[in-house]
Amino acid sequence: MTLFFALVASAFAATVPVQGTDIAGAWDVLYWFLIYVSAFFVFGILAAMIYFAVRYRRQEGKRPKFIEGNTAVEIVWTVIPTILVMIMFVWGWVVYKKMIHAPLNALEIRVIGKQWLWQFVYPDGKQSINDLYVPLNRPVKLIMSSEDVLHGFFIPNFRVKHDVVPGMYTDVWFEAKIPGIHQIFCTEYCGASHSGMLARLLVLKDDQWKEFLGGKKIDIAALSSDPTFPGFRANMLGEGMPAVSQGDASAPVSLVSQGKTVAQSKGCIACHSADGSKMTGPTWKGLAGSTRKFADGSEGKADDAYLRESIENSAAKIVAGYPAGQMPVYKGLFTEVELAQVIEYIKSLK
Amino acid sequence: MGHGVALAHGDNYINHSKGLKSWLNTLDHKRIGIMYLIAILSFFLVGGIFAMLIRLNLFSPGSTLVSPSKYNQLFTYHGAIMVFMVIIPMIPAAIGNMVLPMMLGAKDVAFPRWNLASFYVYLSGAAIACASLFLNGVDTGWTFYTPYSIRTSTSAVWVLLGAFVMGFSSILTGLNFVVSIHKLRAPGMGWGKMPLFLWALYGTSVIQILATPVLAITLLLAALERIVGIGIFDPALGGDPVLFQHFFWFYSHPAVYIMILPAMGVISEVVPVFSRKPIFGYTAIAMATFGIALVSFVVWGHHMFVSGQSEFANFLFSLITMFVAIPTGVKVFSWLGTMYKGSLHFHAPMLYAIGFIFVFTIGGMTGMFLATLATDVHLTDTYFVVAHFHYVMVGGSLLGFLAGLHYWFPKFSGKMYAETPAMIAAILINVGFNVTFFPQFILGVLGMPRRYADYLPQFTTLNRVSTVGSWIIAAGFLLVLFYLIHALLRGKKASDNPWKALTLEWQSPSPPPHENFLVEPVVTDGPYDYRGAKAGPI
Amino acid sequence: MADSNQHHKNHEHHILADSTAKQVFVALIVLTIVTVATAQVDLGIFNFAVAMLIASVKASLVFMIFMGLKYDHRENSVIFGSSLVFMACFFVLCFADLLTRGDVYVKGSILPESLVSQPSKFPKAWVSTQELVAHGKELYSAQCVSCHGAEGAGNGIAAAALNPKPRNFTVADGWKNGPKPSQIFGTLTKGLNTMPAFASLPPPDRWALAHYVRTFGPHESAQDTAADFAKVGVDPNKAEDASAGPTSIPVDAAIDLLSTD
Amino acid sequence: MGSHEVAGEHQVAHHFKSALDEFEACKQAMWIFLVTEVLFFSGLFVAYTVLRVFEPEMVKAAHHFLDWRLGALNTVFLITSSLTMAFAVSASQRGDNKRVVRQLIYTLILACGFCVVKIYEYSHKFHDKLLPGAHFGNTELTANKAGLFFSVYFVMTGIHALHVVIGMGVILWVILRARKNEFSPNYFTPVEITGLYWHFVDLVWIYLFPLLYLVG
Repeated sequence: MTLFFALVASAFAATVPVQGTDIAGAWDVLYWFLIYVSAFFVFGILAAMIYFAVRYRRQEGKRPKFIEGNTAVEIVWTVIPTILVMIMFVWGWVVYKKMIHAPLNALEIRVIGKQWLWQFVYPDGKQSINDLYVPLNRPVKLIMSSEDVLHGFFIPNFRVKHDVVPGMYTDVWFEAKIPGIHQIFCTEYCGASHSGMLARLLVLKDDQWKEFLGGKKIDIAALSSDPTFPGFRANMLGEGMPAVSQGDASAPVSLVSQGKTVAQSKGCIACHSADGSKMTGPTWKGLAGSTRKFADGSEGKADDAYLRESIENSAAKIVAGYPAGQMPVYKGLFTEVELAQVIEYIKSLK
Repeated sequence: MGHGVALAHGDNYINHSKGLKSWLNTLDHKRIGIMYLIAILSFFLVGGIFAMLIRLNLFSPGSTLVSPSKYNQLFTYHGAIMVFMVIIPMIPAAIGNMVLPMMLGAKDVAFPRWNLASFYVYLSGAAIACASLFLNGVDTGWTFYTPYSIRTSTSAVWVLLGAFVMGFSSILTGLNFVVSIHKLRAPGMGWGKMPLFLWALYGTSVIQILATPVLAITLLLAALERIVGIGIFDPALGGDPVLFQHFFWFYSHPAVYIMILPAMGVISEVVPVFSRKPIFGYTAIAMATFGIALVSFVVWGHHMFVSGQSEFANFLFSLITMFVAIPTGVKVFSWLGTMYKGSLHFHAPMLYAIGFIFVFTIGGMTGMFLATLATDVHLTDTYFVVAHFHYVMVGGSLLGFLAGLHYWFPKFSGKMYAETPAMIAAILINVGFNVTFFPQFILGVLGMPRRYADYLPQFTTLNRVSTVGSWIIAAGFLLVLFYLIHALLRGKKASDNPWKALTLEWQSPSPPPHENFLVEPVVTDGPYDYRGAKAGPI
Repeated sequence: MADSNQHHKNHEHHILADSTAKQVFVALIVLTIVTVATAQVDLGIFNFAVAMLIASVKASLVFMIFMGLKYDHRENSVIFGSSLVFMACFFVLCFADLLTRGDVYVKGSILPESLVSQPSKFPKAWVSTQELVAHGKELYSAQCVSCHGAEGAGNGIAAAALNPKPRNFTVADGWKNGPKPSQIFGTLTKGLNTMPAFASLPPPDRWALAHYVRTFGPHESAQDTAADFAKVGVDPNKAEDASAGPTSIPVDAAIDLLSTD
Repeated sequence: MGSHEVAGEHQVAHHFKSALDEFEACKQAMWIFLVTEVLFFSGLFVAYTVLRVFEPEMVKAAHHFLDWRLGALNTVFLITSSLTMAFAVSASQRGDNKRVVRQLIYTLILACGFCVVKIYEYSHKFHDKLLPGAHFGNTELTANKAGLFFSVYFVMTGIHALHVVIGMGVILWVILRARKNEFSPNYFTPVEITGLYWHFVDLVWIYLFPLLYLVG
C-alpha cells in the first residue's frame, strides 16, 4: 500500500502552487488528505471491478449466485462514508474560518475591480493599477468592491479567492511569507478581456516597504518572479486594455487629507463641523466608532457601512434630534475612491 | 417467460403507418421518443463542434483561433446547448419516452397529446435560442450571471426566452411520467416490483416538476431586467446580483440531478442483466434515488461559497451537501455488489456501465473537494470545477445514455449492432475522456481560472494533452454513430429478448407493435429475479 | 400512496353542496374585511404575521373545500403539500444567507448614476425644452432644495448656516457668474465657494438644472452666444453634445482624474 | 383528455382502463401543474420578501400609492367568481349543462371586472410615473429604491393578470362545450380542471392583496 501512496503523491506533488502563507500550508494538509481518500476509493473500486471481471467472467457450467442484498454490508458502506464525510466537513470548516477572519491589526488596502483592470488604493492615499504592493510577514486585509460587473480576486499561492461584487464590500486577507511577485487572476467571468485581467502581488521586504511608503518607485525587475509560474512577470494579457506595466505610486497625498478636500468640494462642511461645534448636521468629531441613537429609537455603531450608507442614502437612518429628509441624497455623486477618502477623513477626526 | 412463440413480425410501430405526416403528429410514445432522439443527437453534434473549437483555441496560449470575445460566445453556446438542449432531455425524453410505458406494461403514457406537445415546445424553445446565433450571439455563459448578462450588448434575451420555453417541455415530460407511474402500472406491479430505471425516472420527474418553474421565473426576470430594467438583480438600480445566483442555482443544482439520476437508472438496469444476478440492495437503491431527488433541493449554495454568501449560509450548505454524497456512494457500492459472484457478460452496455462506475467515482470524489469549504475557496471557478462537472456529466450521463442506447437498440430497431466496433468505440471514448479531462484537474489546482480564452505559458502542455484527448473522444463518438447507422441499415435481425432480461418491455416482439404488447402483461415476480434457468448465459 | 390499480374504489365523485359553497364564500368575504381592518391598525412587525395568517386561513378554505382536497385522494394533498414544502426550503435557505451577511457587506448602489449608460435622452441639451425643464425639476428637488429652497429664493433649511447665502434665483441681479444657461452650467460644473461641484452629474442633467433654475425669475433675455458656448466646450451646431461622458471613464482619464483628485 | 365522439357520449382513451381512472389521472395532472405554478410564484414572493425585509420604510411609503380599496374590490370579484365556479363544477357533476353555462358566464363577468380594475390601476401608475426600476420618475415618492417596489408590483400583478386572462379563455372554451351539453355525471373532467385552475388563480390573489396593498 505504501508504494501505492508514494505513486499517487509523486504524481500530484508538482501540481500544487507554492505555499505563500502559513494558511496555505494548513490548506495543503487538508488537500492531501482528500487526495488520498479519493485515490483510495477510486483505485479500490477499479481494482475490485478488474478482479470481478476476471474472477466472475462468464464460464461454462459456472452459475451466478442468487444474492438480493445484505443489510450488514449496506449498513457498513453507509456509516463509514458518513463518518469520512463528516471529518472532511469539520476539517474544511476549521481551516475555512481561519481563511476568512482577518486579524484586527491587518493593513487595510482597498481593491476596486472594473472592466479588465484592478485598482489598489493604499491607506496613505497612494494608488496603483494592476500592481499590489504589500509588506512581508504582516497581515494584509483587502476590502474589495466593483464598479461595473462581477469580478473574482484570486491569488493561487495564498489559496485566497473571493468574488468582487458591485454594490457590496467583500474582503480577503493573507500574511505573505515569500517575497517577490505572486500572480493574481480574475476568476468571475466579466466579459471580453476576462482572461487578460491579471494583476501582480509584489511582496516587499521591510526596507523596500519603507521606501514604497516614502514614495520611492520600486524596481520591479529586481523582484523574484512567481515560484509557481517561473519567468512570468506581466500583469495583464492580450488586447482589451492599454499596457499598464509600471503602476507607479503617485505623489503621496494621504487619504485623510484628500478626504478633507472632497468633503469641501462636495459641500459636507456646510452642515457638518469637524471640531464638534453644533451645525445643521451632526458633528463629525468623534463620530466614527461611536454608537448612534436614531430617531426611531433604535441604535447602531457608526462603522464603515453606516458612514457609507449615511452618505449615499441619507434618509436610511436619521440621528435622534435632527429633522429627517434634510440631507440631500448623494448616491451617484461620489466615486468609489472619493467615498473611501471621505470615510477615512471622518475616521481621522477623533 | 410470457408467450415465447416467435410471432409473425408483420405489424410494428415503425411500419404501422407510413409518411412523414404520420410521424410528425403521432401520439405513439415510441415514435415521439425517436423524434426526440434525432433532435437531441443533432444538437449534441452542434454542441460537440463548439467544444472542439474551444479545445482548438486553447491548444496554445494567445487565443490563436478566435478573438477572446468570440471565444466567450463559443463556451456560452457549448454550455447552453449541451445543458438545456442535450443533457437534460437526453435520457428522460428520448429513452424514457420509448421505454417507460412498455416497462410499466401500459399501452402509452398517460397523456399522449401532451407528450407530442412537449416535443414541439422543446423544438420551438431550441429554435428561439438558436435564433441568437444569427443575431449578435450571446456571451454571458450558460449561467447568465447579472449584472454582466444585463450589460452585454449581445442578444442574450433570445437565449433566455428560448430556455424559458424549453423549461415547459421538461415540466410536461415530468408530469406525464409521474401520472403514468401512478396510474398505468401493469397489474401486480407494486412499488416494490418496479424496475429501478422507473424509480430513477420517477425521481427525475419529481425534480423536473418542482425545480423547472423556478428556472422559468429566473429567466423571465433576467429577460425583464434587460428589456424593462426592473432592477431586482441589477446593482446599479439597487438590486442584488447574489440574489440572482440564489434563484439560478435553486434550479440548476437539482438540474444536475435531472441529468445523472436517469443515467444511474440505466446502470441499475444494465448491471444485473449482464451479471445474470439480481440487483444488490433493491430497496436501498430505490430509496437512495428518491433521497437524492429530495435533498438536491437544499444544497444549491455550494456553488456560491465565494460569491458573497454569508459565512453561516456557507456552513449550512457545506454540511447538507455532505449528505448528498452518501446515497451516491451507496449506489456505486451496490452496483459492485451486483457484479460480485455474478456471471459477467462484456457486451457494449456492460462496458459503458463499467466505464461509468469508474469515471463517476472520480467525479463524485472530486465533488467532495468542492463541498468541503476550505478546499472550495481555492478550487472553485478554476479548471478543477470544469473537470469535475465534465466527469459527472460526460462521464456520468453520457456514458449512461450510451449504455441505455446500446441496451435497448435491439428492442426498438429490431436490428442487432456489431459487437467488435462497439467494443473499440467504448474503449476509445473512455480513454479519450480521461485524457481530455484529467489534466484539467491539475490545471485547476495550479490555479488556471475557467472561461479563459488565453492562459499563462506555464499551462501550455496540460492544455495540449487535453486538446488531443478531445480528438480521441470525438473519434469514439463518430465511430458509435457510424456502426449504429450501419446496424439500422444492414444489421442482423434482433430476437425478442437478446439479453434474456426479465423486465416487461422484453416480453413483446422487437420492434414492438403499435399497442406495445400482443398479450396484456401481468407481473408475477420481481424485475431482477434471476433464479435457476432464468440466470442462464445470454 | 393509494394504489388505484389493484382495487377500484368506485366511490361516487364528491359533489359540493351549494349551501357549503355559500358558507365558504361568506367566510372568505368576512375574512377579507377582517384583514383590511387589521391592516389599518399599526401593530409593527405583527401586521405582516397577522396578514399572512388570515390569508392562509382563506387559502386553506379555498383549496380544502372549493378545490376539494378534503374529499379527494390523499395523493393529491401530498402533491400540493410538497410544493409548499419546497417553497419553504427556497425561502428559508435564501434568507439564511441574506440575513446573516454581517457589516462587511454594505447595501446601496456603488456605481455612480452618471456612469449608468442610459442613452442621453436630450441630444442638444443646451436648448431649453419642456421635457428638459421637467427633468431639471426632478433633479432640483433631489439635490438643491435643501440650500436653494423650493421656490429658488435661496432660503432652504440648510441656508441658515451658510455664509454667503445661496443664490436667489427669483431676482435678475446678484448673479456672480451670470444667469445664461452656459454660465449656470459652468457654476454647476466647477462649484462656487461653499456650493459643491456637481461635475459627476451627466452634462444633460446639468443643462436641465440650468434651464429649470432660469424659470424662477425673469431671465429669458439672457441668451447664450457662441463665445459663451465655447467657454464650456460645447459646439452648438453638432447634434451630439461632445461632453457627454462615455459609459465608463477610459483608463488613462481615470488615472489622471484620480491622481490629481 | 380523450377525444369526444357524439355529443354527451365521451369515449375513454384507449390506454386507460376506465373513465374513473382517466378522470383521476387528469385531476392529478392538474394538481401537479398547480405545483409548478406555486413554485413559479414562489420566486416572486422571495423577491418581494427581500424588499420587505431590507427596505421596510420604502415599502411602507410606496404602498400608500396603491389604492387598497381597488385591491379589496378585486378580491371580492375573485372570491365571488370562485363561488360561481364552484357552482358550475357541482352543476356539471349533476349533468345540468344549462346551469354550468349560466354560472360560468357570471364567472367571466366577474373576471372582466377584475381586469377593468387592473387596467385602471395600471394607467393610474403610468400617469404618475410609478414605473419599474430604471423608469421610476415619481417626484413625491423619494424613498430609496422605490423603483424596485413597483418592479415587484408590476411583475407580480402582471403575471397574475396574465393567468386570469388565460383562465377566461379556458372558461370560454368550456362554456362552448357545455352549450353542446357534453357534460354528464360520468364525464365532467374539463369543468373540474378549469375549476381547479380558477380557484388557484384566486388563491394567489388572496396572498397578493395583503402583501402589496395592506402593508400595515
